[in-house]
Amino acid sequence: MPDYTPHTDAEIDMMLGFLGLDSVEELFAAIPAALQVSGGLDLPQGIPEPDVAYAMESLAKLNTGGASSMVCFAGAGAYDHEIPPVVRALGGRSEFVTAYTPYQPEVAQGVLQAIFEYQTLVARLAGLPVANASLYDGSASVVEAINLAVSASRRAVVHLSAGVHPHWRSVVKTYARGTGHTIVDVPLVNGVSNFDAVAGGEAPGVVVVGYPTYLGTFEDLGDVRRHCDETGALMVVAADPIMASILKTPGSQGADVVVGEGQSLGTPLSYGGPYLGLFACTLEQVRRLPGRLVGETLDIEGRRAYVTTLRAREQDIRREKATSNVCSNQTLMAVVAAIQLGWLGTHGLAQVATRCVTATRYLSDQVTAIDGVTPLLPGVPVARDVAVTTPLDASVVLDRLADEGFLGGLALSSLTDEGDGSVDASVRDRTILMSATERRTRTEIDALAAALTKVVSR
Amino acid sequence: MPDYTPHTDAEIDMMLGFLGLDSVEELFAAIPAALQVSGGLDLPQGIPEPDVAYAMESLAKLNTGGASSMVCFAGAGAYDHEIPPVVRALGGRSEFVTAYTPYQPEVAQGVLQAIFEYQTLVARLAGLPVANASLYDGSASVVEAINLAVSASRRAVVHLSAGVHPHWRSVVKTYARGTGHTIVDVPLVNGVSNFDAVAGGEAPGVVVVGYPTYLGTFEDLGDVRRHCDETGALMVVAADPIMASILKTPGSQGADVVVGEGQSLGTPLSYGGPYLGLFACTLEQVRRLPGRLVGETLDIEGRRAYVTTLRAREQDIRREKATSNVCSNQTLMAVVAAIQLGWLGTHGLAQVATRCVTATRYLSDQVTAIDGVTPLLPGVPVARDVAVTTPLDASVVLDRLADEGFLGGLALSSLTDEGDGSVDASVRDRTILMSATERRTRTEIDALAAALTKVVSR
Amino acid sequence: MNLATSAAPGGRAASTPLLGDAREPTIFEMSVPGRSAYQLRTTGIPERPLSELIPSGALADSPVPIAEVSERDLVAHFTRLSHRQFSVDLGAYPLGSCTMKYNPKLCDTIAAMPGLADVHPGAPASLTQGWLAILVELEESLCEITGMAAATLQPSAGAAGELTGLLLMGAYHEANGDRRRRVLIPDSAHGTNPASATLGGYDVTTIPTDERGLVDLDALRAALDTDVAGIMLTNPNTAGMFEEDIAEIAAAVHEVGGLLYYDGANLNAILGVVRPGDMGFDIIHMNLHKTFATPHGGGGPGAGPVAVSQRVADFLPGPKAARLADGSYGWITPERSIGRVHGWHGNALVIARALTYIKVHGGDGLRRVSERAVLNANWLRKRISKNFPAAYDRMCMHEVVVTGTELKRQTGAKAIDVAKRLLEEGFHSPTVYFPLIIDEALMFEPTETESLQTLEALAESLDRIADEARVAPENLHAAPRTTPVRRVDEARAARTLVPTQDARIEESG
Amino acid sequence: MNLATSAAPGGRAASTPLLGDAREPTIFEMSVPGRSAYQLRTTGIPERPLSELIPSGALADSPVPIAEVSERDLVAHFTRLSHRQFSVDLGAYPLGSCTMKYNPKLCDTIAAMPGLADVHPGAPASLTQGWLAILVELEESLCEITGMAAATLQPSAGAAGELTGLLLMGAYHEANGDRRRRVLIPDSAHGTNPASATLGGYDVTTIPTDERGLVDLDALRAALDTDVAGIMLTNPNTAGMFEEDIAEIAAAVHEVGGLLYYDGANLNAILGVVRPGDMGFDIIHMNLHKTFATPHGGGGPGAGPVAVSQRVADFLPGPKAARLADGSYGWITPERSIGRVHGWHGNALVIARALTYIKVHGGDGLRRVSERAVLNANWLRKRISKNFPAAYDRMCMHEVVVTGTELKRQTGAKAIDVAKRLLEEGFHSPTVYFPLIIDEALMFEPTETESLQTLEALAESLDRIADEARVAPENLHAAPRTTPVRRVDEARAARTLVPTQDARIEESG
Ligand SMILES: Cc1ncc(COP(=O)(O)O)c(C=O)c1O
Ligand SMILES: Cc1ncc(COP(=O)(O)O)c(C=O)c1O
Repeated sequence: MPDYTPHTDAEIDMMLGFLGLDSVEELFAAIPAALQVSGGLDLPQGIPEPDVAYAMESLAKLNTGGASSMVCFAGAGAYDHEIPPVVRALGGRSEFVTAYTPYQPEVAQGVLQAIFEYQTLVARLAGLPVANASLYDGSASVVEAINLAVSASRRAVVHLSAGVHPHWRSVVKTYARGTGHTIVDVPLVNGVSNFDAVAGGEAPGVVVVGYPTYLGTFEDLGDVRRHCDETGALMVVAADPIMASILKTPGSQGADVVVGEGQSLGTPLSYGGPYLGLFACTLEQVRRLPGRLVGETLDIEGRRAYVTTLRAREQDIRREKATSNVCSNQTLMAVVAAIQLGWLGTHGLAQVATRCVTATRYLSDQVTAIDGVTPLLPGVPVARDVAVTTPLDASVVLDRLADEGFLGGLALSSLTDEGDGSVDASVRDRTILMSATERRTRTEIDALAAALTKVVSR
Repeated sequence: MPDYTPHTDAEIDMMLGFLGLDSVEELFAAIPAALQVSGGLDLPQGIPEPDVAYAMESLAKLNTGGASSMVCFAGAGAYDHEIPPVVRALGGRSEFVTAYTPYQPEVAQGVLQAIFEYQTLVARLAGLPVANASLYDGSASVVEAINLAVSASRRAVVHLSAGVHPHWRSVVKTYARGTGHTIVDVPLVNGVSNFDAVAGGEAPGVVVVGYPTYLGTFEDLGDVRRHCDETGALMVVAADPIMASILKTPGSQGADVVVGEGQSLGTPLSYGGPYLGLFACTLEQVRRLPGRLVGETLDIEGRRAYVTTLRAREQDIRREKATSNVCSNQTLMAVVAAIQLGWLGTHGLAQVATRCVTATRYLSDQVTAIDGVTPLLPGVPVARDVAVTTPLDASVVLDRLADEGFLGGLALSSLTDEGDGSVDASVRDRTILMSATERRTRTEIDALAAALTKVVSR
Repeated sequence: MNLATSAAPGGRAASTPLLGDAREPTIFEMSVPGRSAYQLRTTGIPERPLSELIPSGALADSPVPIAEVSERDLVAHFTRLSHRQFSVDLGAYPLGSCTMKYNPKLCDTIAAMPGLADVHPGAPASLTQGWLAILVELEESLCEITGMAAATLQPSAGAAGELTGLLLMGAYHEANGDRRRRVLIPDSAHGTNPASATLGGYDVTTIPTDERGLVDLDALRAALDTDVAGIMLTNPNTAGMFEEDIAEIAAAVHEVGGLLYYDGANLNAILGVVRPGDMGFDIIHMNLHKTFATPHGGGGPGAGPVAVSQRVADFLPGPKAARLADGSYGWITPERSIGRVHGWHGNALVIARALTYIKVHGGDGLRRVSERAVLNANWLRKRISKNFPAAYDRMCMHEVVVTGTELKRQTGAKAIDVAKRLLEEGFHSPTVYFPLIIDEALMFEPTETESLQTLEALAESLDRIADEARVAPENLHAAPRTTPVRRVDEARAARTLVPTQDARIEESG
Repeated sequence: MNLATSAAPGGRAASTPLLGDAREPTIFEMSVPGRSAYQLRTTGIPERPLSELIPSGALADSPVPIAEVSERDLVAHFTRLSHRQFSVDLGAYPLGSCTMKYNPKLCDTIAAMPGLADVHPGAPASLTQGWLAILVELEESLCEITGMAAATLQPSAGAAGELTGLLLMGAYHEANGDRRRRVLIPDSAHGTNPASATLGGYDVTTIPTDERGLVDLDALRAALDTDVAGIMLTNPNTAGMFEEDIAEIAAAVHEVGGLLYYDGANLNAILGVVRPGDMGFDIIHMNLHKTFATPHGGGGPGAGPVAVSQRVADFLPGPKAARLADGSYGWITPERSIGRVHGWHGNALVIARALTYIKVHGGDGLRRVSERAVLNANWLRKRISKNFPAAYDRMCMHEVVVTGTELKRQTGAKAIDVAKRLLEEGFHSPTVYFPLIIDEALMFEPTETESLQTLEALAESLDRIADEARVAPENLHAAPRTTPVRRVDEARAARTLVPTQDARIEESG
């Protein structure tokens, strides 16, 4: 049974001989015999690659809801964007794919420079001077931003807006079990954080808002900054990188830390991962930055060179005093993001953003024209995502739309917990979060609206 | 409308200004105005890449007979072999894909060395000392072999066995319109060339046989060599490279030139092209070799290096006196063949060959066990392909098998002309050429047999 | 010419090492206003001014500047960058603690299948039965491999798994009404362990390593009390040694009510040989990217599933994929779940790769992987011991830490010099100066996919380097000399921080 | 150690230019008996001894030796070889007459789609309607682009197209009861033209080029008689000049009953600007790999469709894909077809790429391609004219031939020295010493995908080289110095022919 090891029997014998051993088993002599596995692992027999490919393909076929088989109107932080063959080809180059952390910069200028370009782009989108080399995903970036801000403000109370993605809020709360931070939920009113609702409590060290919120609405970042200034908190903005290209940057509006989910920048939907955690901050906070940072420098001959820098923040040097525990990050996705952004360019990215806005609005207009279907937040401008309420249970509606070939969006009830401060409890079960990217056509949207009309009139 | 040119309007103006021109049209001033296209080409408007991808995918979906949708029992010189992800990944590396003929060896050692390795492998399979860097396909290789042999023997009569692929024989005849060679068809009797049938004619300068024949039968190469010796002809063997790995090499049995179709060596079915023409010959004939040849040498510092050699045979140097007119060949397929053979290795290739033989035999046994289905050549050993005769018209049988999800083989009537010397006219319309590669499973073959039983008993 | 000649021409390939020079412009330097590469689908959706759709205060005056390049220049740039990057696919990468094995290309193909890659993570279970089956099958396989009862696949990497594990530890104790504040960690541990412990809310007590290279059992016993939530161990540890006293350690920790956490980064040593669960561990994270052959992507992504024993299972993050009573797959949340640790379900495509790898190998094949990884490490250990003696000179597991102390004393050549000089020989450097407890540490992990010939060539290179250190140490200090750049000025990078193109432009402007 | 240290270790990356050394072992040197990489499907087909199935005389005693390597070493070997190869994706490749433009990656994706790549060429028309539609649509597009009536897609490359065209010429005359033995070919023509003419059964009469760089009209007229089957022209010709007298030429050739053959290798100059059919040509081959963006694959594959005017259409090779009366697609064979010129239907995947490219561009886009190709060539022509004057100093088309005569006279530096030195500058060399009629020819074809900045950098490099030739000509003779190997001994390669590994082993053994 061939595998990926090169050892021939003769070589194994030769190697054992060199070590003075009689058998491979003797290599494990240090392991108490009583603990060793006897009789082998209870796993299916290994099978050749083509058989495995066939098995995995068979499983893949059961994923009938994939964006290549159904028209995708699901968003909520994970979007069906165009990823052109050129980005796939470049991002798949094995030098990028099969390297590891650039510990030896002399032979890692490829990844280092790509990350330097990525950092530049993330910093520009954030409107801040520094970005790191990536974190796991949007949720991890929010967690790290809170940790940074608590450390900077020396106050462990976090005002967490309900406009932040519900899953990310869950993750924040999970991790707060360890750090002990106090997470205070800030409800939304008409899609905007209502800080009055949490006034009077302990002053926050951190305020976190979504931009746009996960419901597609717009916070007034000036107001958020004022709330921060009043309380002395750091301002953390969880921004969508596509929308960021056409909006005023959070940095220019006072954000101290900007985070986000970078999946939209060239990474496929991937059933949720690997994604890409974006992270940018002010220069003041750079020594608290989590994760890796690439900086430009010179080599001993004066050639421009790149290297990971300010390493003293990191776990391998600072151990229990590190700014974060992150080691492996999502470098490949960051490299891909640099490539995808290079492909889009200034105007392409703005074009994608504009199309997402107009397509989502067109979608919203078409479906809310259906009898019984209304916007969750009538009259509130939304972009990127839009929540619509139907007369039926959302999951029933989505199931029926699936029968017609549409992944019609996500049920708010599947995203949020009961009592979530972002949505009125009375409509939560009947609300669907939808999104249309630059890939959605008018024909597709019109067809969805027609299908939805049928579904709700049944 | 973005395309692949980098020119901005400002740059175009700048460039025109540098040239002292006012408009792009003036670039074409040398072309008589009366001849110039007016009103543009009558082609559809250009459309963006994703739209084109969609259009091409839609067309691809109409190819319901593809090996990824139907179980493929078609062979006849084009086979459904395993091409593993590793071979696709390496063969797709853009350095190999986007280079051209290694005119500057200092920056083309990659392709040159890969071709050197390919030549070594082809030469070994042929049992001859020299192989070239590839020709277009099997048919082109036969044509070139005949040209070489006519030039060497100085006799323009060609004994062309009916065991050679029928399409290749057609191609030979088409090209003979130019060279004026006399092509004499040698019929098969029981799957073996019957040279007696052509005895008495002008002595041939070339004898060409298939090995195995396109019907899967085995010539006695010793007999062929004797026929050549008697007539002073050069012996050309069109060999299958997969079978070659387990058979005595044609070279060791006296072949002067060995050619073949290399598609089986890592190239997908590709609806017939690009494929790979294999070509090997004796050292005596090397100065008559068509196409490119890579040789090993040294650079000025004594490092091992590769370069195209004996270039004086080629059209760019010798023009009308060249050994061939070939310029672009199928280098990428040759590089891929070297990779695929490296992946298979000695034992893997032999294993593939063995499996093809046993699977085709198992297939033959199963289908000829069906009432009314008989081997075209009862009792004659076959490998690679097998011809079976059914009670019905072959294309009707194949259509019905397609309904059951099988590409059941090729109708001999679609491959051969009437009166073809390889098959008895009375059964030609009812005969199917089938093949089972190493990818065919017992389950698949049994299912085909079941389907065929149904079809012929209807 | 009015042409800005400072603009970096995309079509000039001089930065390719193939052509011997070494500078590649940044994509920003190649940018020319008005150029573009993107092409988007025709949608037919009516255009509307953004000002009608977006609150006016929010809209920027002009889009954020990215770069404006042609597709051709984009391709040239990133292809050339790729030529400036060492990788497993180019040669041996014996970077200890990282398991830089060859990763089958099959896994890339699987991860790229539209039926896996194009699936939205929020699609309902009914439309993603294939994915759920993959998650369940991998969970079950990992439990069998580790001897555990249940697992979460959410954590994105090893460190995330550690933190998850520590939160589980906390939840477990809390459920017992127990608040414990200390976690024990050996001094040889990877930096992520103490960093995670801090984030998990614990104080770290460091346990020294004894002269065998193992946990000092007495020190451990002395540190144990009922304030100890648990211990984090890597076994084999980062010195490549198997903690032979693991049964005693487990008993001692369990006796005070603590849990044992297994840092599974080194799982490649023991597949099918010994299982953490059988050793007495309660919680383990695995680095799928190391053991189960996900390529490392230049620094990530990975995946760090956490498997646990029965008594911790109820606390696992949720939702979790599960086989339901009717045979279909769905999502369940463990009763006392600590909550989500990932925005969705974890690094799903990495998970699919790992399952692919496990399916090809089966149980026997996985054991063979470990056998050969250990065989390679030991062969190398012995082969290079003359110049580079192992820190602990006896049988090691899948990696070996050697020390350059003696070489440095004799010649002045430091571990880093050896590492840099080795690059010129065609090998990636080992991990240097880790674990911290070993002086002039060079940590080699050859992995099972390197051949004896490669190991021999590596050993010969090391011999050559050691000889050279004796006669011409300046060669080592000067190394590497053949790479696209030579030693970089790390101090300058930290002193004059240039983290973006814009920082540079400001600086020089 | 009993280990054969001469065996080449697969894991050693020293041959990567990234690491500055330059030797890559062959795969045979890396081979170790017993090693393997292949994995085949489980089939369940009963094994049987080959001796039962194959005539005993035919069976070999042992399989033909290939190489025995692990997947890991296979990957390392070919990845390293790829690093030793210049390509369009790395930088500008202004190789005249070859149209080395950037090829969109989209075309690779299309060509890899299972619905195209996995289709057996013998599958019946009913199961391959998509493919037939592609063939028909490309034929129609090419006819519109060239102004012709019908085409065959069978020829595999330009040269095969030429020969096909010449056979068509013969068939046409023959059908008119005419046997003509001569074909006229300008002295500037590509070598394939005369070589094809010979294979087509013709004697070649060479027509000189006049001082304008065009066909010498008087000489042409003098050569014409009723034994002339036709003339083969490239227009623009290989000197990059448009044959302005084409109408006169066409009239003269047609007058004696000859046909005009158009070598379409240079079609990139005239897309949407002028059509060969409108110029009076009867037969044209196209190099899809040049004009319609198939990557050149290190030397191939290409595709060389031949389009013809109405009066030649009946002779085209068959079978041909066609739209049938019922709207479906099927195969037809032209009435007086010369027969097949390909084993199947031509290089189908190249055809699919070309159609993809044409669909993206549309008519306007194709014209833009030519405009910009011609603009680039002329800009470069003028920009470098001081040191490298054009052979014919007026407006050129998509490529320009410059001459190094003066430079050689002044400095001794030859065209080849300039070409080799240019490699060090990060550019592929132009075509040298072609066309043969121009002394010290350097033929630059920048193509439309290179930017002004790249052209300027190329020009600066050429200036630098010319300056260097004057002060330090030895630098040029010594070039290239930074490549994986330096100038190779071509004479030795021909003298001591080593075309295979086995030839080498015998030699040194
Ligand atoms: C021993 C050990 N533990 C933990 C980790 C952290 O794993 P990750 O990088 O996946 O976060 C590593 C990674 O290098 C490691 O080697
Ligand atoms: C002018 C000209 N004609 C014909 C050819 C032959 O084309 P191919 O290489 O496709 O056979 C070429 C190719 O280089 C060419 O440049």
